[in-house]
Amino acid sequence: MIGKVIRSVKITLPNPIGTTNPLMANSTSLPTIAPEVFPQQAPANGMFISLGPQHPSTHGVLRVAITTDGEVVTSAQPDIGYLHRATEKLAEKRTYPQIIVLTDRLDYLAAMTNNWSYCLAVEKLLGVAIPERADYLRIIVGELQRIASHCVFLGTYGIDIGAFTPFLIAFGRERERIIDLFEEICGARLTYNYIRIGGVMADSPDGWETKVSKFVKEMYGRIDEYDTLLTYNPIFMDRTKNVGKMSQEMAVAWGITGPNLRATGFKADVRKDDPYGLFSKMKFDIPVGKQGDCWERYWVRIQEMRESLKIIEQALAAMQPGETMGKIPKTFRVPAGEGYGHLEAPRGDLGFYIVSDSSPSPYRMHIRAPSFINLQVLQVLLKDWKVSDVIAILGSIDIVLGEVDR
Amino acid sequence: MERTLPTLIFACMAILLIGLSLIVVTARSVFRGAVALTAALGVVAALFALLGADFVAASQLLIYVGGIMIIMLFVIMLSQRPLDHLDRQTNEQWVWGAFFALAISCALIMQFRAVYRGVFVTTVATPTTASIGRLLLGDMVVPFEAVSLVLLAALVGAVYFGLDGKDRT
Amino acid sequence: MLELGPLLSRAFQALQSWVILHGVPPLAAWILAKAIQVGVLVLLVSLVPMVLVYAERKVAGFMQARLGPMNVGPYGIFQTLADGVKLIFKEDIIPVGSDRLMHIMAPMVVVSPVFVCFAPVPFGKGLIPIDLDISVLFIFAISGISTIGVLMAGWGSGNKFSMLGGLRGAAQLVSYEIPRVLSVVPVLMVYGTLSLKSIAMGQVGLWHGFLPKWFIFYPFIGQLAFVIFLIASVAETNRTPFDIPEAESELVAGFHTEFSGLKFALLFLAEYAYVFLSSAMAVALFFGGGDGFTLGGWIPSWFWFLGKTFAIVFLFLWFRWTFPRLRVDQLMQFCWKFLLPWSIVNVGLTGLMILLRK
Amino acid sequence: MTLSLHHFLMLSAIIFGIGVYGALTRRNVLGILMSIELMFNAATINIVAFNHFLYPDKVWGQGVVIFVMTLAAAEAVVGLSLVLAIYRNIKSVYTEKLNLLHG
Repeated sequence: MIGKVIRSVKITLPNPIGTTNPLMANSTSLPTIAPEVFPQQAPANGMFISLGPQHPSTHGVLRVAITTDGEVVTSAQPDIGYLHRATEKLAEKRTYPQIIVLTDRLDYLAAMTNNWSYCLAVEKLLGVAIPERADYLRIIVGELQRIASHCVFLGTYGIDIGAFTPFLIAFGRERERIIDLFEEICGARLTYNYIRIGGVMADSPDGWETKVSKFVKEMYGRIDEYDTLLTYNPIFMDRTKNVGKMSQEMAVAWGITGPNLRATGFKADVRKDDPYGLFSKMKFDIPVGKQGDCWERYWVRIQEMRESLKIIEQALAAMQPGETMGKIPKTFRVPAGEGYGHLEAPRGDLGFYIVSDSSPSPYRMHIRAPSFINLQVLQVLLKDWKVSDVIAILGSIDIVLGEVDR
Repeated sequence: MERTLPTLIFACMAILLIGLSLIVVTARSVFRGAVALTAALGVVAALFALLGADFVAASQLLIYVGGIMIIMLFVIMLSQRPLDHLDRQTNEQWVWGAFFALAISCALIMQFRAVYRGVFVTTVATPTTASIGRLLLGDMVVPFEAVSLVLLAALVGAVYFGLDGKDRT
Repeated sequence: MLELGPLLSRAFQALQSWVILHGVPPLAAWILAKAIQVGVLVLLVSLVPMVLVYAERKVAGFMQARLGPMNVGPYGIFQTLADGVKLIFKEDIIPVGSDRLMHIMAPMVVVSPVFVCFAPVPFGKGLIPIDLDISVLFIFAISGISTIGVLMAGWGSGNKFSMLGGLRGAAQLVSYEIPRVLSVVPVLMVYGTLSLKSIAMGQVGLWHGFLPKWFIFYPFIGQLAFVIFLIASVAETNRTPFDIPEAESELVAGFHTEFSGLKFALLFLAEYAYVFLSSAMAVALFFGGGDGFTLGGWIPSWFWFLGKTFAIVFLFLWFRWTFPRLRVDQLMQFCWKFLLPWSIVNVGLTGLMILLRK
Repeated sequence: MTLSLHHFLMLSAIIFGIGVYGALTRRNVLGILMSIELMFNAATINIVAFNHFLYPDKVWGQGVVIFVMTLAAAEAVVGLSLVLAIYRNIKSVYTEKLNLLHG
C-alpha cells in the first residue's frame, strides 16, 4: 500500500525529497507523542521490573518493562530505540556504493549478509550480472558469517543460562578463526564492506581456500564438542525444553522468520524458497524443530551450522578462478523504479527495499530487519513464564539491537 | 582467676543482651529489630555455652539463627514497604505497657534474688550430646514423638495458610 | 620430622613459659598464646581465598582455551594481590535510599562466621585449633549466620534485584542446609561422635591391606553421602549450577550488586573461604582427614589434608565452569524431591548396616 | 565474684520484662512475634540455668529446651504464614487494621 503511494508520487514530483513528502502531508493527524504503553508503576498486586536498558542479558540496550505477580510475568513490553541511528534516512543522502558501509552497522554480528542483501537489491535494480567466482565467494563468506553469528548466539545464550565456558569456546576460539579468515580476505574484522555492487571487493588471497577447507573440517568436530558441552547438558535442557513455546500459527502471524520460525516446524528458508546467488545449485537440508521451544530454537541453529559447513565445502569444490567484479562504472545512476532484495541472514529474512528516482542516491530505503520483527513477539511470548525464563526466551530469540533500532 | 573470667564474660553478655533486646522492642525499622533479635539469640546461645550446655547452644544457633530468624526476615522483606520505618511503631498503651513490664521484671528479680542467691556449682563442663540423645529417645520419648506430631501439624497449617484463597478448597 | 603439630605446640609452650618467667600472669600469657593462634588462623584463612581466586582463574582459563592472568608476576601469581589492593583503594559507594547500617554491616556478618568455622577443623596431627566435642554441629550452626548477612545485604541495598537475590539466596541456603546436615548423619552414626578430629582419626587404617578405611569407601552409603554433601555444599556456597542468588544474567549480581571496594572484597572472601571450608569438611568426614594410606609415613599429615582439600576444591571449580544454572523452582525441586529423600534413605541404610554388624 | 544462679535468673527476668513490653506495645504483628521469641528465650535461659546449678549431673532441662526450640520453630512458621496471609488480604501488618471479623 505504501509502496503504491510512493510510486504514484514519484512520477509526479520532480524533487521528492523535501517538504512535500506525501507521508508528511497529513502529519497533523498523527499522534505527536507515542502512547504510553509501558506501565511505570507496579500493579496493585505485583511488582514492576525494568529489565534494562543496562542489564547483562538484554544483549545491548534493550529495555523490557515487566510486571510480575510473584515470579510470574503478567505483561512484558519491549522498549526499543536506544540505539537508533536513522540508517534509512542517512541512506537517502548517500550514493549507492556508500550505503554498503551503513549496512555493516546494522547487524554487526553478520555484516557480510547485510552487505549482500543490500547489493542484491541494487543489482536487481541495475540488472547487472555477477561473475561466478564472486558469487561463490559470496556464498562462502555468507555461510562463514552465519557460523560466526551462531557461535556468538551459542556463547551468549550459554551465559544467559549460566554456563560461562561455551562463550569463550565458541566466541573466543571458533569465531576468532572465522574473523581471521575475513580479515585476510577483506582487511576488516567486524565491519567488512566486502560484498560490493556487482561482485566482491577483492579476490581471495593465495592459500585462503585451503585455510577455509581446513577450518571447515575442524569445525565439524567443534560442533560435536558444543553438543556435549551445552546442547545435551541435562541442566541446559531442563532450563530450555518446553520453555517459551511458540506455535506455528503464532510465528506466522507475527512475521517471524529464520531459525525461530523453523523451530516451530515451518520449513521456510529464503535460500530454498527464493534462491539467490548460486544457492539453487547447493545441496543442503533445512533443519526444523517440532514445538518451537527455546531448546529447539537453539538446536535449529546448531544444525544450521552443520548445513552451512556442507554448503561451504560444495562452494569451495565448485569454485573456479576468474573475475570477481562485474562491469560496473565508478559512478552510476540507478534507473528509476523499485527493487527488493532479500536473503536468509543468520537471524531471518533480511530484506532491503529500495526506491530509486534515478538520482545518485535512493529516494527511499526500507530495511526489513528480522531482529526487529522477531522482537515484537516477546509481548505475548513472555507472558505467564517465570522471570528466569524471560532471560532464556529473550536469549533464544537472538536479537541484535543494531538491527532492531537501525 | 579462673572464677573472674566467666563472670566478666557473663557481664559483657548480659549488657549486650539487654541492649539488643531493647533495640528489638524499640527499633522503628522492623528489619533492624529482627537483626537485633538475631544477635540477641546468638548471645543467648553463648550464655548456654557458658552454662555448659554445648549441644543446646549449637542447636540454638542452628534452629533460631539459621532457621526461624531467616524465615522471619524473609517475611519482613516480603511485607514491608520502603517507607514503613517512618511510621510510629508503638501503640497508645506504651506507658501502661512499660509500667506493667517493669512491674513483672521487678517482682521476678526480687523473688529470684531472695530465693536463689548464692547457689554455686563447681563442675567441669562435660560433653552433653550423648546424654541428651539418650534422654530424648529414652525417658523423653513420648514428648519427643508428640513434638514431631506438632511439627507436622504446623507444617500442614503453614502450607494451608500460605495458599491463596482460591486454591484452598 | 615434617609434622607441624608437635613443633607448634612445643613452641607455644616455650613461649608461654618464657613470658611467665618474665613476670606476666599465667592467664594473660594463656590469652596471649590463644590470641597468636587466632591471629595465625585468621591470616591463613584470609590467604586461602587469594590462592583459590588465582586457582579459579587459571582453571577457568584452562577450560576455556585461554591463559588466564599472566601479567602480574610470573604466570600472574600476584594478580589476586593486585586485585585486592585495587579493591581496597576503590571508592566505597553506599546507594541513596539504602538502609545504611544494614548495608555496612552485611559484609561483616557474612564474612566473620567463616573464621570461626575453621576453629574445629583438623588440619593435621596436632594441628587443630580447638577440638570441640560438637564440631560438626558447630560448623553447621555458625555458617548459618552468614545467611542473615545475605538477607541484610539484599535488604540494605535498596534495590529490587538485590532484594530478589537476597530472598532467593536465603530460601536456597535454608533448603540445602537440610540435606547437607542429613548427609553427614551416616558418618556420625558410624563413628559415634560429632568431633571432626575423632571422625578423621577413626578413618585411619586399611581394609584388606589395600583399601583405606575412609568413609567414602563404605559401599553405597559412603558414596551417596558424599555426593549429597558435595551437591548441597555447592549450593550453600552459591556457586554454579546453584548460583541463583547472584545470577548475573537475571539479577545483575544479586545481593552484592550494590557493594563496591572493600565490602565487595569481603563478600568475595567469604564465598571462597566457604568453598575451602566445605572441602576441608568433606576431607575430614569422607576422606580420612590427614590419613595418607600407605604413604602415610613419608608425607606429613597436613600436606595430605591440604592436598585432598584442594582436590575437592578443584571439583567446585570444575562444576562452575562446566554447568549452566538451574532455575529457581527446579533448584527447590531438586533439593526437596531428590536430595532430601535420598539423604533420609541413606540414614536408614546406615542404621541397617550398623544393626547387621552387631 | 563467682557466678551464681540468681545472676542468670535476674538477666532472664529483665529480658522477659522487655519481651512483655514489646508484646504489649508494638503495633506491628511481626514486632509482637519477635517480642514473644524474646520471652521464650528468657524462659530457656532460666531452664538451662536451673539445670546447670541445681542438677549439674543431669540434662533434663536441656532436653526440655530442645522441645521449646522446636515448638518455637513451629509457632514461628505458623505465625509467619498467618502474617503473610493477613498481608495479602489487607495489605498491612498493623494490629489496629485487623478489625474485621470477616476478611
